[in-house]
Amino acid sequence: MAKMNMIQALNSAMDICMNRDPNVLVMGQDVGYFGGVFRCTAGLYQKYGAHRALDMPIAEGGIVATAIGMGVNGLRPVVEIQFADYIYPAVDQIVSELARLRHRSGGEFFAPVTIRAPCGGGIRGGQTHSQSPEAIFTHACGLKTVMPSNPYDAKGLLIAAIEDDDPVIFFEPKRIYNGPFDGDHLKPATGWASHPLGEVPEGYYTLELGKASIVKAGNAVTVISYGNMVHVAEAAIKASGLDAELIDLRTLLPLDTDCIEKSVQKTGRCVVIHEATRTSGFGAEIVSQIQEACFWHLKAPIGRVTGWDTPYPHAFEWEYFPSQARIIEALQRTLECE
Amino acid sequence: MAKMNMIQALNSAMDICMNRDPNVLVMGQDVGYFGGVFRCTAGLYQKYGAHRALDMPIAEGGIVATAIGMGVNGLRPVVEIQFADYIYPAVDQIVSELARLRHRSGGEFFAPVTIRAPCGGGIRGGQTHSQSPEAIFTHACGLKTVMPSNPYDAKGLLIAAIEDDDPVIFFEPKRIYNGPFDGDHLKPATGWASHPLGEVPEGYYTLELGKASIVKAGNAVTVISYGNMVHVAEAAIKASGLDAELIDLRTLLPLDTDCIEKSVQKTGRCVVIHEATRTSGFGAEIVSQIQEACFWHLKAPIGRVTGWDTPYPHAFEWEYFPSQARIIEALQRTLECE
Amino acid sequence: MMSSANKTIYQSKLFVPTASSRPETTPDFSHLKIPSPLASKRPQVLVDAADVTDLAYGLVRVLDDDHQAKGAWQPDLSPDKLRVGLRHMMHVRAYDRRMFNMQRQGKLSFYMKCTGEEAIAVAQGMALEDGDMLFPSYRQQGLLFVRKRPVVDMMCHCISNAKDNIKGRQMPVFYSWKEGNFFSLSGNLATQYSQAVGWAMASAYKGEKHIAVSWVGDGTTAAADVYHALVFASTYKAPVILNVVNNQWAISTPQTFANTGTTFAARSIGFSIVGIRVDGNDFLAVYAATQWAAERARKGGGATFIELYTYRTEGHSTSDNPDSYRGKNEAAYWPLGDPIERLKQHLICIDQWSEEQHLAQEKELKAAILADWKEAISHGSFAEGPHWPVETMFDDVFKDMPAHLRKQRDQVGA
Amino acid sequence: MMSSANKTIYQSKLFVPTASSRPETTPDFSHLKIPSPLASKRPQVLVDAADVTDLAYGLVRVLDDDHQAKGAWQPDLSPDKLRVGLRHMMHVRAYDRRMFNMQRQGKLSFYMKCTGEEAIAVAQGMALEDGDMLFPSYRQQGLLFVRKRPVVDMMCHCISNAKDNIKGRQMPVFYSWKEGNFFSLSGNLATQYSQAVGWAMASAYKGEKHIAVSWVGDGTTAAADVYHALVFASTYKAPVILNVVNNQWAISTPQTFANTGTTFAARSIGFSIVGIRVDGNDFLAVYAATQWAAERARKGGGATFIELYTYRTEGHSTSDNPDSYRGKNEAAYWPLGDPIERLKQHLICIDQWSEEQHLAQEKELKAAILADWKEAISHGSFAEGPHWPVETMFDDVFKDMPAHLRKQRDQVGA
Ligand SMILES: Cc1ncc(C[n+]2csc(CCOP(=O)(O)OP(=O)(O)O)c2C)c(N)n1
Ligand SMILES: Cc1ncc(C[n+]2csc(CCOP(=O)(O)OP(=O)(O)O)c2C)c(N)n1
Ligand SMILES: [Mg+2]
Ligand SMILES: [Mg+2]
Repeated sequence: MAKMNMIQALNSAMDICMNRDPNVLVMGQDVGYFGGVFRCTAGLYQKYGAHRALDMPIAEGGIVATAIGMGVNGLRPVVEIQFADYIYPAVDQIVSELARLRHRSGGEFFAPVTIRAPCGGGIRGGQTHSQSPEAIFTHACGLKTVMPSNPYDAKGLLIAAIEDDDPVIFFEPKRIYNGPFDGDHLKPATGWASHPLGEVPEGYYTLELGKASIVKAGNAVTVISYGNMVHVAEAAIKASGLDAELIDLRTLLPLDTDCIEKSVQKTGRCVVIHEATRTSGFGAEIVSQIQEACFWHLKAPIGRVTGWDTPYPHAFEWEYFPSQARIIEALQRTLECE
Repeated sequence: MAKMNMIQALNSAMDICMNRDPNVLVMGQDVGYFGGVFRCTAGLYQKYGAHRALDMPIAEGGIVATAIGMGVNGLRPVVEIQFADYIYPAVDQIVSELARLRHRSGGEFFAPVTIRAPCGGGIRGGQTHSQSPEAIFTHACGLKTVMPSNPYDAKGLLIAAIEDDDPVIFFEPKRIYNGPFDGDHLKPATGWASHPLGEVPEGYYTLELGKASIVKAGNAVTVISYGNMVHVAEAAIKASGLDAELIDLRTLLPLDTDCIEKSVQKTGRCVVIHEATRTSGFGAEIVSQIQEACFWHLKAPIGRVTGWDTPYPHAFEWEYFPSQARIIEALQRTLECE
Repeated sequence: MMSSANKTIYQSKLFVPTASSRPETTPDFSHLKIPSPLASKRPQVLVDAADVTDLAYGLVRVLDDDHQAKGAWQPDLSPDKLRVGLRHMMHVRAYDRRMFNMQRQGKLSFYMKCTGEEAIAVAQGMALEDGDMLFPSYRQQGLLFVRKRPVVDMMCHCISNAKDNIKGRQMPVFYSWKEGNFFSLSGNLATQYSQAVGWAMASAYKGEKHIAVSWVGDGTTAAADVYHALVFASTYKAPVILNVVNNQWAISTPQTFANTGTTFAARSIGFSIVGIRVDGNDFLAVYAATQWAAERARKGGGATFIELYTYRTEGHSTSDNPDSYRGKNEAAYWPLGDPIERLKQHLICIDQWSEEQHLAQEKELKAAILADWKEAISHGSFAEGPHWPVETMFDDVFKDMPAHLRKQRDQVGA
Repeated sequence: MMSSANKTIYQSKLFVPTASSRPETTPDFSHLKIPSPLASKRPQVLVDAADVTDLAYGLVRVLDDDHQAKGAWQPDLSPDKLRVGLRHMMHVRAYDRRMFNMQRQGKLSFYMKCTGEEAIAVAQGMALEDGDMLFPSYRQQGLLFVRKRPVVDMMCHCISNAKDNIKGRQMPVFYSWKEGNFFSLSGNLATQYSQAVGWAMASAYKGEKHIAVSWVGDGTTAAADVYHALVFASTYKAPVILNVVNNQWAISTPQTFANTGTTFAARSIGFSIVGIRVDGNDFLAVYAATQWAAERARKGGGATFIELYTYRTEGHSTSDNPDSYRGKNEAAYWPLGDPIERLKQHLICIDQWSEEQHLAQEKELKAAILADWKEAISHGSFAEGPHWPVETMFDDVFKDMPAHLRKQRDQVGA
């Protein structure tokens, strides 16, 4: 085992896949010589050459399109979109093509492309370096959507994603690349070294896509989240002293409904948390499924704590970012219902 | 008053706006000389000239981008995307630019663009001529999203959309362009002439965006839908003889929560219906809001009847399309809960 | 210029392109310069793009007005091969005719012909190797004939029956045929163009010799994916042939809304990609240019951009009536003729074909197509089936069906 | 070539572009052809694009190696105007220096300089009319100086304080200034380029004389919006100037990943748009080419595509360290010098400026910027405020705030 931050864990995942399979290559803007603006592909160019750690022109639609063509020709491209906010120019290729190719061709063709994209705010990136557009991809059938919350999961899930024959959209909350972040930006930053999930095997392992993890067991209320917000939720639960069960979805689609339902049937209460804008965010889907499957167990309306329905502001980042305080408030509201 | 089908009503709306305001122009593929593949802009080129009914190159992203530039320069462009399925190449311009321009510029700039797009299936169009991508646009804050279900609403809402200083995404269910459709494809088609909402004033009028309409009052269960599915729901309610209240949302964003909540608080039961794929569809948002606002009134889980999470198939269109039977089944399931 | 109640009246200075003809005008193509087959030089395949920009403004032709093969681009094609080409083109036309008629009779939901453009897919298909990967648009059905896709299978796809290899998933003509290296068609225009470049990059990456070939229409050249294809193909010198089938129309929109005032072939100049403009109705010229481009790609010269200058003789699709937006019979004014007629006349001219043989072959193909149709519908019709079992709609969304889809499938009552 | 456990080892034939230099190599620009100012002809503005394709491969220059103005492109600029230009450039550089330093001290969240590229925005801004609409990227801060945006206001934006005209919504340098016809910057590269074309189309539609002007970087030319801009600008002959600032780098990626093996200016040839390649560090050449293009647009000649050949002397932004991906001091090898130095020497050379004046002006501007900064922070700092009231975050999402946003706003506790 080694201490790794998320960047190192993701890097290790790609390194291992490239080493095992010459069909794996990484591609995207600045991912080659430079190793990526967040350094996730650092060293891969030097180790595997310019042909396998491919710098690419600034055209996300072209990057994803060529990755699809490569996938059809037997490769396993791992695409980096420099910021999730810049995935939109590729939406047509992702939604109309990548997601549907296997189905529309009756199973004849498929493209096992993994698309990595740093997402989320809290880095003073303003409206175009802070977004969490995961909901869109869960609406387009044919894509798996993943968002890890820690180095251990990130590596195991990324290897699984790369090896998966279905396309995977892999969002990486950039605020926690270097350390867990509990939402309190005034506290000194801590690295992953002191976090148990910063212990990462150096070798190959995978985590099954579609399986949530229970971060903390509890009986009073179920808290469902993913990515960065898992840490904020964990801190909020701790601070509040409430007996909450915290679920880290890890994969949004396919969704681990068993895990969710079992928990909510036990607690009868639930709060769903994400950083993305509220309206039609993925939280809405989670809430809908829970109220359908667990209706008779529910003792209170399911709460949502989310980003506001505004662009991510530069000056009011911490008023936008779902805070521990907002989570605690939602938990208490849920628990007050009788 | 005149008898109009939806195409005529939409055409009349554009004609009236062009006549009143030289800043209004229509633009898109085949919308000029030919009048649009669905004929919605028929005659406008002949009446207003090639400069105001602008044929455009096949680049949806370019069309929306130029419309934004025109909007910034004082015009009110009405864009036609030939099929909603082809809106994806414009998603970056819509989501990153059109939706956010006013906010990101501190209110300095805005572009009052209306984007019309025929949506929905039931015309044997297969996976790329049948989609209903409305949910995506409701997730991107800064856009209004509209989907009318009849000629009267279509005209009043389209004039309101064109005159609105915010960008509006205006989806037109193409299956009901020529007549209401209750989901039974074996029945002979009926036109709008015999439908009360096929009576349309020839002159100017608007319907406020953000207001739902109650198609049919009832007490036992609330049925919420929009677009084509309103007619299927209406027929299903009639066929089942249930005392359902049917709400036609008309505008998805801003959502008429007052209307919805009042109804669900009365009935205690609700079924939400849309044709789009289920997961992360707009139904999820509606369900989430209702369970939050009306939790203590709910006597049964809120049901969703939607398209399946598959691409729209060519051969199994009627197994995909949410049928009266599926709606009735959902209504009964909801009503059985005690 | 436009009337308005009480607002400013604008004096628009905006330039708006015009059409070659509209119903109220008489078609006139007399301004087109049709050079002689002797006018184009045929450079070495590994030439620098900058040195052959004239190819983008000329028109590569082989068949002259007397049906003789002339000039530098004459391909090395035996009479046998030419007859095979003629037969494929006639086969395609016979197929299109029947399918169109069957659509009119309600047996298909939709259909698209390639009438007048048959030389393109057929000659290009013949000039390629079987291992080359095809990323077509919807008017290259000829490729399937060249690659020997059974006609019955094509028909079964078009009627979404139980023998449709893509399981009833797509509208007619959106073929897919993996075995034949024919990529699944998309309804979204142009998306396959940049994918083809990725396929070609992978081929180069793997050190293989196969190339990718893709097609878009004149109207579709405006799409972003076409730009991506050009930028990426050039940046990585991908072994790919990028074709533009300029059939003058994009539904009702004339090519003037896409050609930006010059030839389509010229668009490649700014990307250091060789652009060649070819008489798309001249089977020999199309074959020769494709062969040249394929050799260039295989030798590491990178991409070639070919504009195939042709004419869409009929409507856009079964949903279209061209008389409502273009001059009556505009096709008759088209100066480059009909590709089948031209190859037929050439073969007759070199004593390798006759009117009688032609008529007999026409009859034979028509009968064959009829027999194929009968066999196809014996496997099921669109309206009546048998189709694939309904629950297969949930297959192939993912490789393995996740729980939520199994649940939905069960609700369909499978 | 790549090692692998027990799988095929590929012999890749894929071409991958290389960089002008990397930390392990010595920069070398000696292969660049720098023509003399006498080499380029200056055509009439309403020339046919096809007749002047040489402009796309040449390099328009006015200042020669001896700092004299030479050749056909000499603009009609008085010494006074030149001094204004010099002053703006020096002002921009002083501003950039301070803002960069303030970022290093934690007063800004981020900053981007345009060092080495000052001539572009300043000369272009001066060659335009006030009513012309600017759709810039993030390295054209010089435009704001030319249009007399108060420096304090720019700073207030960069620190998101209570006087930020865009209300703390955007990262530093994403300016917006409606009054100055300076369009709101987007973080998404290139999106403004095709919007500018739409603005210009509207101007033509309304019969007005104002033109639109937009800028992208070399790397950004690969984006779809650039293609859309070219296709639409050409199709409707929009009165627009489309600029490519080729500063050789896109973050760590050399321009070879975007130039497709030729000049950027050449990209416009296939669209019948005049492409001009200009020495971007030559104030007079930039001014002259822009003036030419603006006149062309105003006279109905349509778009001009200008490649401004320059060099990004410093890092991409405050988040970047160029030494990790390009040869040490590559800027020092750049053969086209520094724009400020070159204009200064020209003015000295024509006896209109002196070293003393230059030093004095440098000092004066530095002091002015310092004073501006002090005033700016007196209106609030990024870290401490005052900012706009928090609840204004919900304003301007829509013109009128809908109920769901009012509800959310109330939860923020406003
Ligand atoms: C992205 C996208 N936009 C619009 C359409 C609708 N559409 C289908 S075919 C067509 C015209 C294409 O014309 P062209 O490229 O010239 O090809 P042709 O039909 O002439 O072969 C259009 C606009 C589409 N299929 N995809
Ligand atoms: C659509 C999009 N993709 C990626 C980025 C991230 N990004 C910001 S600047 C930049 C490099 C741009 O280089 P260039 O166009 O040469 O401009 P320069 O910085 O040299 O002025 C990149 C990739 C972005 N902002 N938008
Ligand atoms: Mg065409
Ligand atoms: Mg650059």
